[in-house]
Amino acid sequence: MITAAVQEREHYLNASYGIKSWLLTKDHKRIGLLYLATITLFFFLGGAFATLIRVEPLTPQGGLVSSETYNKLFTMHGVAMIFFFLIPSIPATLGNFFLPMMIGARDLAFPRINLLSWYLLVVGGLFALFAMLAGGVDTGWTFYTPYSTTYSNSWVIATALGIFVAGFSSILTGLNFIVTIHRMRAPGMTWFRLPLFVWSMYGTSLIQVLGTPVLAVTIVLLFCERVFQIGIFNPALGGDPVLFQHLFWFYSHPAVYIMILPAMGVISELVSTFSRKPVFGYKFVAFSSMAIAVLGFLVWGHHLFVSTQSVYAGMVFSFLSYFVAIPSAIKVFNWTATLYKGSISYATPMLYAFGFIGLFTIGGLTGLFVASLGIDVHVTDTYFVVAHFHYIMVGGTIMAYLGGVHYWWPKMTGRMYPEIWARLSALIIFLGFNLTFFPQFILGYMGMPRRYHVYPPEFQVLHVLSTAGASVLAVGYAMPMVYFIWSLRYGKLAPANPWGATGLEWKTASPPPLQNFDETPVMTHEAYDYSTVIEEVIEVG
Amino acid sequence: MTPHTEHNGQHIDSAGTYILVFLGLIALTVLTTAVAFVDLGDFSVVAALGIAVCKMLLVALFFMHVRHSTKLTRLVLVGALVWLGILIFLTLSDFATRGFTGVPGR
Amino acid sequence: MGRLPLFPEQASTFAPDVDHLLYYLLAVSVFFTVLIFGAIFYFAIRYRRRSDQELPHVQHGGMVLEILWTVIPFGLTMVMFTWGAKIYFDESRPPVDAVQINVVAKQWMWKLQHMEGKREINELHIPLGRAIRLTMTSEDVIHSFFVPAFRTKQDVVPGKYSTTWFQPTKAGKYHLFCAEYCGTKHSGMIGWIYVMEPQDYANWMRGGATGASLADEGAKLFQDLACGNCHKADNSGRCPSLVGVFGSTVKLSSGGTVKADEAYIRESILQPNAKIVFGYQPVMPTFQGLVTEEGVLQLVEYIKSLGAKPAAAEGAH
Amino acid sequence: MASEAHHAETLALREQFDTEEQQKDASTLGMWIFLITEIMFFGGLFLAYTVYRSWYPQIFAVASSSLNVYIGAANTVVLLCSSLTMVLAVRAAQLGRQKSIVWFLILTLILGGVFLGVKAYEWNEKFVEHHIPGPSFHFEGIANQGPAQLFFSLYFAMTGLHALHMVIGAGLLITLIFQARKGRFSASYMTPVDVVGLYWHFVDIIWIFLFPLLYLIDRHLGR
Repeated sequence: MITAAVQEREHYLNASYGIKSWLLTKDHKRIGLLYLATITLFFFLGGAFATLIRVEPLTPQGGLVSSETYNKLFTMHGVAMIFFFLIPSIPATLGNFFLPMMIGARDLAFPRINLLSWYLLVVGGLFALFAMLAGGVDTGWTFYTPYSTTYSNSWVIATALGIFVAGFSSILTGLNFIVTIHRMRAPGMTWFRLPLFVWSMYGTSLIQVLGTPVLAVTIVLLFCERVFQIGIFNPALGGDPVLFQHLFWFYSHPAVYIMILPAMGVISELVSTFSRKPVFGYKFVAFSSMAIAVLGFLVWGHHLFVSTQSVYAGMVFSFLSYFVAIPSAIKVFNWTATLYKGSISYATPMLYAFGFIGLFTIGGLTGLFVASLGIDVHVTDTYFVVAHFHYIMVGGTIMAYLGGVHYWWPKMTGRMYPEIWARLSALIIFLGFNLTFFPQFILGYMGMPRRYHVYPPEFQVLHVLSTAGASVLAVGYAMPMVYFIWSLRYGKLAPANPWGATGLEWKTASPPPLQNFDETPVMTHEAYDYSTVIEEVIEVG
Repeated sequence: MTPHTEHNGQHIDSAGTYILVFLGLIALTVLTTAVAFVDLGDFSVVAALGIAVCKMLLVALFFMHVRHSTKLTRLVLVGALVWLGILIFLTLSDFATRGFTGVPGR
Repeated sequence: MGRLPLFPEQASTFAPDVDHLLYYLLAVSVFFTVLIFGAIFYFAIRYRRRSDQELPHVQHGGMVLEILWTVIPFGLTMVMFTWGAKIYFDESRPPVDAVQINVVAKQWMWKLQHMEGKREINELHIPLGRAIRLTMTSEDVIHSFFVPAFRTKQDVVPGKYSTTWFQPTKAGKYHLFCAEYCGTKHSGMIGWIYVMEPQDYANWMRGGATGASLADEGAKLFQDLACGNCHKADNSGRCPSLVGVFGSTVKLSSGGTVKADEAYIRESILQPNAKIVFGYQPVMPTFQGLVTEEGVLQLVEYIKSLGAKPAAAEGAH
Repeated sequence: MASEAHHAETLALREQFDTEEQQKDASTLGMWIFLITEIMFFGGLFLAYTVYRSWYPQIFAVASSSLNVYIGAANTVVLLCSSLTMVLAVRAAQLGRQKSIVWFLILTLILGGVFLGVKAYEWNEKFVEHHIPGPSFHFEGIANQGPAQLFFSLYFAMTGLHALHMVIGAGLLITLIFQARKGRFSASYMTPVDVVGLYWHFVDIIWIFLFPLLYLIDRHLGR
């Protein structure tokens, strides 16, 4: 735990001690740190599965593990990473910690529900962990019927219950954020003075609230069909497995926007702070978050192009999928335009922001490939799709998550992280990531199907390249874990505003007092007005 | 009994209004049950859903005070119904157009 | 290791179209990737922070730029959409004269059957230059018939038929993969498509034990299951005559009509009450579980063979 | 604005709010957003119902005819009564009439109980007729049992989830009754009663749609 108090001044970390003070806390800041610890555990668990998944294809006949184990590995990698790391990552840690501070509030609207959300994630996580330890689940994170209901004899129900419970954690967090943003903004904090991170949290919460319940009911139906043998999706009784895919993807596509929207919010903050300029086209970036949240619900059918979905529905979904690509393009162009004539610093968070913009561009553009019906028929269910969504989730969300953690680490812990080590790990992650996933685009177009334990020999070279990249990536991810813990004890003491940023969270001490602000701040200037900050930087010198 | 009185900023409807709405709901329930026994062909589904929507509006506007509540609450309610529509009608865009090409599975 | 292949072979009429669409998409992607990466590197170096007190000139935005980078990407994506949709629409309508092959997918093997009766496991021999149409179904979970060299993929869903078609343009031996996760040996459910010159194909076809054609086996099954007791050719039984029914439009008791394709016949065998023919009672028992998927496909071929011939295959007694 | 370091948390006003008006708006907005998640939760079931009814209209009509429509209609009236007493309880809370709050809440609870009792009776009747989906399912008068079992799977899924939400609602009512008896609610602080009222009316609206969709499919066919 955090040992020596940073200064004798009272703040949320030394306000109270002991396990009870953490496990029964109602302080959004402590709950944010609890989430940080929980999802870091699941990140390294998912990462361990990932390394095994990457080592297996070193040889075409795949000698490391049996095919059953391999099927369980990629399933548990998917479940652990998506439901227990990516979806809660930025909203639950950085969102919980900084949303109230950014809008000048003392806490979220419903602190006790916030704590309940964390417990729901932990209980859901324990269900999933139990399933993994007891024997694992081998249906793929998509749980397609009739395999998951009738033919799989692995721990489907335990994992499904875990995801069901964790889903409510996501719903309640979304609910909490929407009410907080609507009802608890400080005086003067109008909608267009909100930081763009808050806009992206609002869009994410909309998706969490509107999408996750449909996954919950889908899991209830899956549970009933598997446990009580009643047939909702059972083809033998006249049910339709494709209906399960519709219900599943109605949530699971907006879920990828739950994962990327918060990352975009973090990047808007980083790009603005480290080029010391307001984000170019503030309103366009803010409204594109809303557009992504809304349009994200109209496009799920592009996961069903070859699943005997009707041709006309395929065309409707393909057409709408191109609509949802436009707001993402607008954001990328606006970030790049923000750099123009800025005062750009190369601090670690900015390196992560550069990495994000580049890799998210590639991820987004390959999204245009799989949205086109002609190409998708060939590349769906191959490594091309695996590469596409890893570019978005790993190249995008995890880069932004690490950038955000580095950016707000001084505010959270009152300590600075070691700059040189941090820049080195950012570079290693960028290189390792590209070496891992770029070859998979080629593999995919060559026709290498995903979720394959053995494969034809002509794909081996690309697989070996990808596994080499994975080992570099693993090193890159291990480094922050080490130096963040190191910084808690030995890191330089952080000033209130180390980066000269303009958010309200930088106007209070590091680490912040229990009630965030000594007195409720009044917002008087535009969202990213750096003229107000420069005097402070000059005084501090 | 004026329709509703001001009471420290809250609109309070009279008990009479609520009873009137309640009787309306009972009447609609009887109506929808009766209509089901009349052969209207495809129109019977539309009638059943139409009556149900009327009952929903009565409960929402009067019993859940949506009449007096903020624009945000109304937006939230309308938004939910729009999303329900997206879920049902976009999925039906697949199920309704299956077999149009005459080729099985397309 | 041989040279490192970057593209799969182009072995079907679809392959060049899909690859041309890919080149277009690649061009657009490389352009924007270079644009964004270049802009980032240039701005990052050109406008690096010289001193801590530096306050850059404030720019809030530019409407013209915003419109430009909304309209242009939208235009490019609409080309992607229409081009892709055209290919998809072509892939969904097999030509009428295509060679018909039935595929039954089972946990972890492909069972393929030619009209002439020849059966193959995980291998498919097809003649060059002819369009090949596959009518597929699964006995257990969802599989997916994927031939990278032909650029075609189609899920095989239990409980219904699904169709894919291709016209090979190059003789050779091409990979067949199962692309939808289907359990333990999902990665073992692979095979080969042999595209042969018409002459070699004819020799191969005569070579093996051909056995009775699919339609004849269907007739035998039609008799074994005593379908003839009700479905009499002269329409005197309690059920509609099946002569010439395939391809016709059937009037239903619910007032609608349906085109009697393979899917309708299969559904009428396994779930007779789903659609009842106008003027008949729902008395037909379900044959779910009494007849295998191959059996249903044979019955469909037999009913197709009835065609216009009035009372050829009585098969009643 | 509250300037003292720690904002004292009074019984009525939670620490993180500045005014009671803000707290009431937040709670009401919170419940409405929760009701959105419930609408989407039941939405998935309504989608499955819509698809399968369009696939098997006649089998659904025959299966639906086995449900007793008069009990269903009576049950709907019972639930509408409980909605009336609930809204009168909320009105009593707004006017600060302590005794009538308690009475109307108890009445609502009783009517909810009656509804669940009638529902249990109907399910038992289905159990006796072997209409519960699963291995023991058998429905007279239809050749293939598959789609009939689909109807009853949806019937039990929808009414089961609705009943579960009724039980949760009953639990909320019981806690409200205890608090109301202790005089916790007044004209200025009645948010919990209002919020539970919203939830109860929502559960009623779900039944308003379930009743015609499950019980009243083509009754004119008169099997």
